Amino acid sequence: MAELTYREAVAAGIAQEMQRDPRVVFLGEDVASAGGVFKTTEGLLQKFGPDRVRDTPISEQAILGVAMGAAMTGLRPIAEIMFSDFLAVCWDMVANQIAKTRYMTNGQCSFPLVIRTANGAGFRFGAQHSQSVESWAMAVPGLKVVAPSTPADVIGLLAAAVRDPDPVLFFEQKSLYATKGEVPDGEHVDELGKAKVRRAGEDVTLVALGAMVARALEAAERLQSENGISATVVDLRTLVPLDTQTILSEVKRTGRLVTVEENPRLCGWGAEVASIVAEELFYDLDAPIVRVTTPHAPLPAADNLEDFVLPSVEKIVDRVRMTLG
Amino acid sequence: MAELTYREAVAAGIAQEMQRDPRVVFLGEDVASAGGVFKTTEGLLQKFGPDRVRDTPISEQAILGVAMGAAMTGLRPIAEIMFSDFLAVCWDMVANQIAKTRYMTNGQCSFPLVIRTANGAGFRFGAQHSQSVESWAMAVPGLKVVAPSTPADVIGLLAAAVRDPDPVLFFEQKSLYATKGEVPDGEHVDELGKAKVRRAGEDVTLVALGAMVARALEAAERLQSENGISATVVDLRTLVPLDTQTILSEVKRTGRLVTVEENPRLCGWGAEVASIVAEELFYDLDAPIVRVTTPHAPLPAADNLEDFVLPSVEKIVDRVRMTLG
Amino acid sequence: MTNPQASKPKAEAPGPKEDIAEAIAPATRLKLFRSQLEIRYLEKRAYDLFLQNLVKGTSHLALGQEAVAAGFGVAMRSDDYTFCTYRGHAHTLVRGVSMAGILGELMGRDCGLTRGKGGSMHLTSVEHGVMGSYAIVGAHLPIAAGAAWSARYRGTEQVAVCFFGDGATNIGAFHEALNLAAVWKLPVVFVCENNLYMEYTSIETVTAVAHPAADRASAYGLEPVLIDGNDVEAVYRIALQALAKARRGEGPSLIEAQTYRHGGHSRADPAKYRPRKEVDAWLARDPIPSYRQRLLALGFSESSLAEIEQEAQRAVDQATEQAKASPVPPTDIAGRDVWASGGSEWRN
Amino acid sequence: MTNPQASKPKAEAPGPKEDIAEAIAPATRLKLFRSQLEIRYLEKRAYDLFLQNLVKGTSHLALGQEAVAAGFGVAMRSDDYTFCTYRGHAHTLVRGVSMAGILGELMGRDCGLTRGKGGSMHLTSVEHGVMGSYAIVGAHLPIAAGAAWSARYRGTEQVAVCFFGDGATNIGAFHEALNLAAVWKLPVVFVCENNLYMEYTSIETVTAVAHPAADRASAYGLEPVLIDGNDVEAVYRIALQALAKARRGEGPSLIEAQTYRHGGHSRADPAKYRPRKEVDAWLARDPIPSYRQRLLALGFSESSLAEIEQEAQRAVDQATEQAKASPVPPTDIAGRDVWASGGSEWRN
Ligand SMILES: Cc1ncc(C[n+]2csc(CCOP(=O)(O)OP(=O)(O)O)c2C)c(N)n1
Ligand SMILES: Cc1ncc(C[n+]2csc(CCOP(=O)(O)OP(=O)(O)O)c2C)c(N)n1
Ligand SMILES: [Mg+2]
Ligand SMILES: [Mg+2]
Repeated sequence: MAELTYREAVAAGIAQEMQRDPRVVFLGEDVASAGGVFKTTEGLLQKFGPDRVRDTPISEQAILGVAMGAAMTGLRPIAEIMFSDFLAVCWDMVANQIAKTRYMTNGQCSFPLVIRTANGAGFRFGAQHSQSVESWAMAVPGLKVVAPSTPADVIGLLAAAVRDPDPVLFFEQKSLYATKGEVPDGEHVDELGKAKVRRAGEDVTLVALGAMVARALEAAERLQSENGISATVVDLRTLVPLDTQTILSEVKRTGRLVTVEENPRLCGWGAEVASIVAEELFYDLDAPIVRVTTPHAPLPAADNLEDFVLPSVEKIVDRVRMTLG
Repeated sequence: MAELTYREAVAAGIAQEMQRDPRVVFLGEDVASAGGVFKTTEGLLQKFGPDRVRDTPISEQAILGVAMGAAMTGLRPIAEIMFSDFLAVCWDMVANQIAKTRYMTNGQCSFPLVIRTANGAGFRFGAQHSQSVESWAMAVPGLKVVAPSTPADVIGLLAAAVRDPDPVLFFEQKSLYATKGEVPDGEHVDELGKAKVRRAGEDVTLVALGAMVARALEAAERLQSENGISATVVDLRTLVPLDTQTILSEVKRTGRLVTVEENPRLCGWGAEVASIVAEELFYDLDAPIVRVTTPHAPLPAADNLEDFVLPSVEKIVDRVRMTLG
Repeated sequence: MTNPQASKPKAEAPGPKEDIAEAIAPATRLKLFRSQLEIRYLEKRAYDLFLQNLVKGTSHLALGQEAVAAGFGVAMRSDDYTFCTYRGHAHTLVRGVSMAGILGELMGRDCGLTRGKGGSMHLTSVEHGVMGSYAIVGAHLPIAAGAAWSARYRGTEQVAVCFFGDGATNIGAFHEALNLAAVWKLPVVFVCENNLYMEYTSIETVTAVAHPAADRASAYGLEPVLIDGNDVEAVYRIALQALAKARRGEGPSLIEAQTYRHGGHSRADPAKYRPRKEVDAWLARDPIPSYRQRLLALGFSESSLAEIEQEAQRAVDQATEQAKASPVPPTDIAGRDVWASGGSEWRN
Repeated sequence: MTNPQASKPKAEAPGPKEDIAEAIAPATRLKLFRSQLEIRYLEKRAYDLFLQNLVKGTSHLALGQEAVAAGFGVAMRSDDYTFCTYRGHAHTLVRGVSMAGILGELMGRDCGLTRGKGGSMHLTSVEHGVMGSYAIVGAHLPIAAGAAWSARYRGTEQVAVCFFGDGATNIGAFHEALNLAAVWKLPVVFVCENNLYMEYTSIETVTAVAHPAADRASAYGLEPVLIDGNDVEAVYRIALQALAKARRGEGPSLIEAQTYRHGGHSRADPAKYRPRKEVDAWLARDPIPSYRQRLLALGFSESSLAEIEQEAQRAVDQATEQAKASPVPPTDIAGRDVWASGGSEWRN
């Protein structure tokens, strides 16, 4: 077991897959010579050469269009969209082209491609560089959606995404890039569509994603020590396919659900999870379903304001306490 | 009271507002000389001249960018995006620029603009021309979201949208264009953020939008006559601001909620409504919350396939019956 | 009909043009003739079927523009890629796709190319290199560039040919695709069919330059290429040139073919926005009768041409019957093929 | 220093250029000098504050590029509109915006232009015509065109000036904005500051033409304009021309100003990807010392220039103190101004 940062795990995961499969190519802005603006792709150009690791112009529609065309003709591209906010400038490629063309062609074409992107807040970058938009992707049929919370998951889920025959949106939470964690030695491949119970508890289930997993865990510790409340924490890891089995079995056991979402409130993934639980576990619930989200507003840049709006450990703790009356 | 089609109501609504306020200008593809590809804007060029009614190139980013720049400097533009699917090609303008700039500038700029678009299925146009994407807009803080279901609401809500100081996404359900309805004589202005109870009932609340309102009403009639089930039908009319008062009071009264959504399942507006009700009316609910949606898949083109996937009156009736055990 | 001759059809304004070259083989000429006829008859049939309410949804015909698809179709290698628009029946057919597959798709029948799932705007036949029809203007230009990138990476010498309209030259994806394809020297041929109109609006009223594609070529370091898109041999020659250039690794081409659609934008459109004189002038330049004339002048026999006409018509008739006889697709396929697994499950 | 002279600085490659013209008034020259200095000192201070961990988030300095903002700032009418990028401190300052408002914004203080809500990438001061700074490359080009449309519609003769980088010329929004502005003949001036790099990648490696803006002008029916962006008077003159043209109703201009940033792309970037020789060559062409030299040669006194330098420095010092003294914004503003009502409610 080596310890890597989440940032290093990105390059390690890409390298593992490029090594294995010559069809894997990688493109994006500043990803080759510069090693990525988040330094997530350092060394890849040196290792795999300029035919496989390519800098592009600032042309997000072209980046994803080219990835799509390459995927449908035999390659397995990984495309980087520098900040997830910029998915908006190429949303047609994501939502209308890549997501739908397999279906529209009745399965004649495959789109084994991965779109990696830096997601989320925490750097005081303001409203156009801090969004969590994984729910945008979840709302579009035909996309798989992944959001790892640990370095090991970065490698394992990235490998699974690259090997998956369908298009995967891979959300790297930028506030996690500097975090460290153990990663398995040798090749590491995980599975899409499996949530992980990061902490087992009895009284309430917290369902979280990305950077919110650590906060949910910290909240759970506080609840335990301060209130004797025992919380399960589920790390969703993938939104599509959604591991409803794990969600339902944990919520059934605990009778209570709190989602912890970095995204703004309306139509976030937590709403979907809530609607599933409200339908399928109606008779097992002991309390209202609660969602902790960023307020439904753009993100402010100033440090105190940004900290104020994101779901904090305090906020999570408070809301869970309320749920338990 | 005159009878107009939903289609005619669009031109009538735009004309009413252009007549009233010289700051209102209108632009889009084929909207001027041709009167719109759905014939929703016929006669406007003749009435208001080429300075106020403008054909554009196929440049959706420019259409919305120009509308935004004009709005922030004193005009009140109405921009047409021909099919709502094409919002994807200008999603950055919608989600990152228009929605956020008031907030980012601490209120220095206002964006009194309306983006009209033809939304939804029913014409066998296939996956890239049939989507219901109002939930995409709902997920973005800073946008108001309107989706009328009758000709009168087209005029009244369009007028309210044009007069609103904030950006409004105005979804015209294209399957409704040919439908007819009474509209008030003289100037007609409605209010954003108010749902309407289209049918009052006691046993279950159906919450619907756009073209699904008529289906929910038909389902309610069938339930009444075939099963003696009395259903309330709420027409949301606006998603943002969301009339939670009406939703909550109706669901509280009936104890049951079924949403009827044309959009694909994941993260649809019904999920948000469900999550609100699951939190705030937990102790008033008598049955699981059920969502009737289009399956989470792209839309097929063939007529029998398209009919098969859209929420039908039968499907709604079935699901409501199940809810009532 | 003997010596090849280095013709330079670049930057040629459309106009009557006789004896453009002698180098095209007789068999190829007949192919060019046949291909145009097949498109013409198939599209006319599609229109008839629409009038009979058998074509559901929309459809966008290319009547009058046959020469572009035909010229390229005959020039392309069988493993080259085609990317087309909603107005893509012609470009699909010329790659050898079955007429019944096309008509069946328009009619929403099970024999359709995608069993009715895609519809008329999304004709696709990967086994024939038709990598899809795209209904959002401009999107397929970068996608075609990607296929070209892949071909070069895999060392196959395949070329991607991407057809689009004049209106598509004003959308952002056009710009991004052209620049990237030029910088990466990709084997892709961008073919702009300038039929003077977008949907109902004339291109000149919304475009800053007279030739929406050719006048932009220099912005991507490319040579301007403007051809008579109603002259099937001019199209064929330029296609050969551009394909060869791409195969030699010399990068993309951007070709503007001037042409005209005889009918409306889509089945809903009576096309009244076009001046009668303009329509008449272009009808007089119909690519098919003029090519027939030329072939006769070149010594092809009336009977050989008539035979081709009859064969093409028979093929369309047969395909029509086949498509009419096909059932509608079973509804269970509506939930299939979202994923490579064949299904559409989003949960476990 | 007397007679105006019809200079034609178009299509001039950068290079040393003496006595470019005699027409600029002494007071204007001093303004151009002062404006550049204010930018320089302010941006240097921003960098110091970042080193002291007082500037939070990111920031993108334009050290070395001062002449472009200064030349335009002095040439613009007070009611003209500015649209700039994340690298927009300079363009904001030259419109008369307070230094404390800018530094405060960078530091996340309540005195910031948007009280910390926008941050360094979104400086805005509507009262000074600064209609925002946009952090998604290319987006503000169509927005600026819209402001220009509005100005013309309202009959105000205002012009919108839109600044962006070389990298922005490859994104779709650039293309759409330029075409629409040209077709509608809008009073907008597009200013591309070509500093040779995007973030860490050199523009020439990803662009099909040598001059990413100038070589594209003809694609929009515009004249190519290439100027030395380190020569503040060249910038000033071209700005006057383009603004006048726009006000006369003759439509947009696209100007490529060649320049260089002295530092990295953003505060995180040591800019090691640039060859030392290239950096040195451009440092030797620093717009400020060279303009100082020119002013001395033109007869301005050393003391008059030194006084301006001192004043500029003092202004920056004062603004720094003011911003440091400002409290952080109250957290309740985080929920304000989503809507014109002042609030952020999405439900009733
Ligand atoms: C992004 C986008 N905007 C608008 C449309 C609607 N639309 C479909 S075809 C068309 C006209 C296209 O004109 P052109 O590119 O000249 O092709 P043609 O139809 O003439 O072959 C338009 C505006 C679309 N499909 N996609
Ligand atoms: C659409 C989009 N893609 C990528 C980025 C990330 N990004 C920010 S600045 C920048 C480089 C811009 O280069 P240029 O236009 O030359 O301007 P400069 O920074 O040199 O002033 C990039 C790639 C972005 N903000 N928006
Ligand atoms: Mg056309
Ligand atoms: Mg630059």
